[in-house]
Amino acid sequence: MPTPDWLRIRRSKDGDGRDAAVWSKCPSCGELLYRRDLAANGHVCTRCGYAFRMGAYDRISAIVDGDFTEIGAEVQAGDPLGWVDKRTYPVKLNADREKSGLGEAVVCGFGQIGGHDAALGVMDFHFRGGTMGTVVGERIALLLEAARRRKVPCVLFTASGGARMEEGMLALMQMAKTTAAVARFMEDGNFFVVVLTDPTTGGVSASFAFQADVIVAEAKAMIGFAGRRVIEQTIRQKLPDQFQTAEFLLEKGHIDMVVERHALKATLTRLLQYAADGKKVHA
Amino acid sequence: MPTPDWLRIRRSKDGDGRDAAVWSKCPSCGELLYRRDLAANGHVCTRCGYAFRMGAYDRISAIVDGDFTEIGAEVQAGDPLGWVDKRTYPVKLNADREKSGLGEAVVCGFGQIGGHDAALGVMDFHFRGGTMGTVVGERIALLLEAARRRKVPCVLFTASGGARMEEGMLALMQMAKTTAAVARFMEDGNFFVVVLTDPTTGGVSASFAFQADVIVAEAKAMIGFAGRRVIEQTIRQKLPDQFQTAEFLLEKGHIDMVVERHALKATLTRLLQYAADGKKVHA
Amino acid sequence: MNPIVEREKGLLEVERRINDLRTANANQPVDMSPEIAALEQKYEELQRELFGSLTPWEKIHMARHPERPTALDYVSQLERFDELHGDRHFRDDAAVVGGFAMLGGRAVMVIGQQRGRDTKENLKRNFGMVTPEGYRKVKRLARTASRLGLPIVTFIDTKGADPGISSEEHAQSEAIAMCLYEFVQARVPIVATIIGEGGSGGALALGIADHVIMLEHSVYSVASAEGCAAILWSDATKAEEAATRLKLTAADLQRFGIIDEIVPEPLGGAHREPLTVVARVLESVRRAVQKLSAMSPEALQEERYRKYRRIGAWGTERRESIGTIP
Amino acid sequence: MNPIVEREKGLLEVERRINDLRTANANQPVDMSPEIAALEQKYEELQRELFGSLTPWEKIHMARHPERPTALDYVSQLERFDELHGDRHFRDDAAVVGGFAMLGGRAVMVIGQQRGRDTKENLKRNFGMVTPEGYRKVKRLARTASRLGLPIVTFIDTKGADPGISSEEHAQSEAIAMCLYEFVQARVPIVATIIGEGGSGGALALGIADHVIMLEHSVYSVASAEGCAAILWSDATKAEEAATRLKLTAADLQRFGIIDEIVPEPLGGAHREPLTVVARVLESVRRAVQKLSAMSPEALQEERYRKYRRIGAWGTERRESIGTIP
Ligand SMILES: [Zn+2]
Ligand SMILES: [Zn+2]
Repeated sequence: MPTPDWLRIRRSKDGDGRDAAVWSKCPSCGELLYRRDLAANGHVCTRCGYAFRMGAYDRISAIVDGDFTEIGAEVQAGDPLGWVDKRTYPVKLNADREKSGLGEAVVCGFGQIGGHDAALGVMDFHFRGGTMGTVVGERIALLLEAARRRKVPCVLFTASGGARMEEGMLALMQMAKTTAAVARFMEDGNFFVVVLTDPTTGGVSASFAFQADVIVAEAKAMIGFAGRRVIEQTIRQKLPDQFQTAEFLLEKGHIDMVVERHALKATLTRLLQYAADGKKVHA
Repeated sequence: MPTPDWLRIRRSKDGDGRDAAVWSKCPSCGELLYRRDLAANGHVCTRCGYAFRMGAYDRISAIVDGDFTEIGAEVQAGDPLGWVDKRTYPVKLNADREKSGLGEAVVCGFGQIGGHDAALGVMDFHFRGGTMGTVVGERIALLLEAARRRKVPCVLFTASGGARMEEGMLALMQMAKTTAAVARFMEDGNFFVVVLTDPTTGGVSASFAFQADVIVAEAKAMIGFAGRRVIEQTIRQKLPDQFQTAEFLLEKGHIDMVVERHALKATLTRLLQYAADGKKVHA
Repeated sequence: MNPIVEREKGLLEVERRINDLRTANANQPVDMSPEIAALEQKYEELQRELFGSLTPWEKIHMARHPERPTALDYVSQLERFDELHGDRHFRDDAAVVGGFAMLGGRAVMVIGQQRGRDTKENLKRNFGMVTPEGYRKVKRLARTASRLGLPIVTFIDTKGADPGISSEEHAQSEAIAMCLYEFVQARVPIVATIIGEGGSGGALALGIADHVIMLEHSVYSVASAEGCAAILWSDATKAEEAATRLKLTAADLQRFGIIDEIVPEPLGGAHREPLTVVARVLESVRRAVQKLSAMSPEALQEERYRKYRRIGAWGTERRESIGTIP
Repeated sequence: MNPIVEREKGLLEVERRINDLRTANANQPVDMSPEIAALEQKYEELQRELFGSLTPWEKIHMARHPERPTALDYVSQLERFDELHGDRHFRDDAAVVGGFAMLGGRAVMVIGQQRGRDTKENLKRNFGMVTPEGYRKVKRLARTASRLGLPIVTFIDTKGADPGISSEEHAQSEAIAMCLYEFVQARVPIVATIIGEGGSGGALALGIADHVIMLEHSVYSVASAEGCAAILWSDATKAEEAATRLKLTAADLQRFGIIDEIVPEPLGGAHREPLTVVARVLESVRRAVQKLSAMSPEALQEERYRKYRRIGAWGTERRESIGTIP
């Protein structure tokens, strides 16, 4: 399948950043993997099956059928707190923009998934650890509002270290904003699916990530409210490896299903099909 | 306070039944108590504080301000299964009518509680162990429907061994019927309070008893889904005394509050006051 | 010991003999066809004799037959199934299986009680006895279906709700009560099928429906026969008598207006021709869903209200005995 | 060690000396009034010097002061309170206190986070750190209030949601997320007051409101200063720096439009005159409830949506830095 235009444009932005190194080392088995092979395999290690944290545009490309119309890209972070530590917040943002080729930690837009029109938002851990600040909140709210107007389902991929410190309480308030948008969207009878990917914690897990009709988790993803280190410090002991994994959450009844990366698109397609049928009954 | 007319009439019916014995023995401490003293003390042992299982009309008299207009008394049990064991079902019913002075295991009607108009239903363990058959289900549904039309709150006192075997599946279906009536009543924004009294189990606990806005339990009442004996047989060991008591359920978060018998009317009055205020805001 | 399983042993013996004869017949010149035909006739007679008319007590054991098709046997014949797990709070109860499915080309939410088909699975699935977490999963899936406009299809097969300590501690009463509440309020068609044993409130939690189907030899009862005998007579050995009195067969319940449709089983029970039975049930469910889908959410709610409001209502129907005592 | 508590020790020493002098003055002929007056003046000066202007880091410790009024200190001054318990499933979390109450002659639903006032109570109340069961109680009470038309009044005072193993196992994320959902949807006025420490999502779960009040020296933050320093710089000793950067004071948050009203505290903090402070807060809450009660449920929902939709919205307000770096 030829790379679609929208993606080619995006990919070229990545050029001087991540794509400079053509080899990636698998964090799980240590294998050196040729980038192109890795991408062709859905960013899953060809040796051990480890699923690499995936870039937002790579994910979108793997999920949508063809075109993807991004919305909210014009929404860019300000510096409401005038944050400075070793670097100023704007300098940090610029560095992450360079490195990731992303404008912010979430990419939102519309496309088709298995033939179904859908709103799609994908968070990216490579930008400020996927933290939610005003831009992430605003883009997700814009997406849900647009999806509500268009009466199409919404799929959100989460990956987040929580709320973004450098925007202080304005970041925390994005939990309220996204929740408000989710509630309006769902109360109208629209279908909302979340795919939790590695890692999803804090302000994102405790807001829209756990409000969906169906909560899917990518296999082996770490998902929780409190970070592993925080809990270990509190209880003063090591946690079992299995704790806070997708598989653990499935057993504990928190999520609907655990899906391997290569099966995600087919799963989402089926879920959207069910919901589309439901709409017909109600209409 | 002079005995109101409605109650005098009912009480006289009790005459040849329970009132024949003027002394009652406390099941907890063994004290012989003069019936009149016991009644004057809210049917609570004057020696050890044990709360006797209370007759429906006694309870109503303790809760309503003055008049009580019974509804649904004309609804009387048939014998849909043609039940016979040692006795036929109609014979059993007649015996319980004699003994308890009640037409069935619940008494429903309207009165005032602390100045608030309310629908009130009171189950009575003395009639077929408070089991729910078609009459109990029908009377409670009639009460909730009437309360919904009148837009008044509803208070139900439960005391039940579960569904009534002698009416088979027709009895079980009363769980569905009462739930349907509760849902209609509540979805209109009306206030529903349940007071769980000793004992409340099975088909009653698993339907309207646990659907209320506020669930009060009388102190020390036994409340559960499965009977104590069934559980003990299943797990082959004795259960702790505290298990399935009102106090246990409070700790486990199942109920809103545990209230001593003498404080029930004041508590209900306050609850009705809050709800009456809420109605004003909405109106 | 299950009397139906015992009874099958004799029948299986005849079956084996017929098969032996057939094999022999194919390998030797002497024609044994008349003997085979005679044996086959005997087999038919025996089968009719053993299973032609089952008492309520026998039906209970038919409903509990270890080889009787379970909820997953029905679900596996749906065109598509995506299982959804968990109560979102605490646990995923394997005694409840539920998720999106396709039936007759349309999406539905299917929810079933699942007992095990062997000892190991029975442990995993708690013999189909659902805990509060399971009922909360049921409630959650029903609410999702109601939001999305997907008809709800349930398969009921349980001795009753789990009666353990932790189920009491996790508010079994509330879990069932709120399941019932969700079902009476659902804005979508609900079709329930009793495929095995429908035991008391634990079964009814999946049983409030616009169309209720029972397999011919399934039972649906206010309490287990054993439990009823224990409660009324403190004597569980009188279970067979209780089974008769309780009017728990499909025919009885149809007369009471509690169920709407009976799906026939082959002689000897559903497990003798499982695929046929599953297909029959699914076809009945499909028809019911299709018919009900023409109704608006408000009409469905109203009709459902009236239906349950009517059961055991006084003055609206004859009050005399409907059942007959053998 | 709490620097505010330390600082108070010197002040209490002067207070004791003044009292000693007063006692002595009453019992002897020599008039010590001038000395007393001088000491009193010194006391005033000292107090102003110590507490006249507090840094964010100092405010954090004022908010955590062991004698600072807790949620129950406010609730106890309501005209009436009937506590409601439990999540209806699993547990009653004592870190949340909630129930019906009367405020200014009208019924409300009050919900507060309750830390302990001594070690024993802190154990019972888990230092005010709420578990999933607690948040589910909050959600349940909010829903009941919304059904019944009762305004919701919350008091926020928590370091953050409980970070323990069992809270993770019981789906802390989902519990907070569904609390937020309930609050944005509530059809009644919501008035929230941050009375002590408002720590991250665990505080916000009670914080979505039509009118948000903060006590002057309370703090409300995306993360604890210690947590922020650990996250950003892997160095918890930089907490004081984080406290400054995070803009967590009432004045900062009012400028951001995140809170609507600041209730002043006496010099030295709310615990110096607890009854006055409690009365002031309750009066502010009462006024807000009264004003909001004029709005229809739909208008409340709409206004609440717009309010939260606006925070950090791009293009609808100036984007330059609002805070200033000292
Ligand atoms: Zn690898
Ligand atoms: Zn006594």
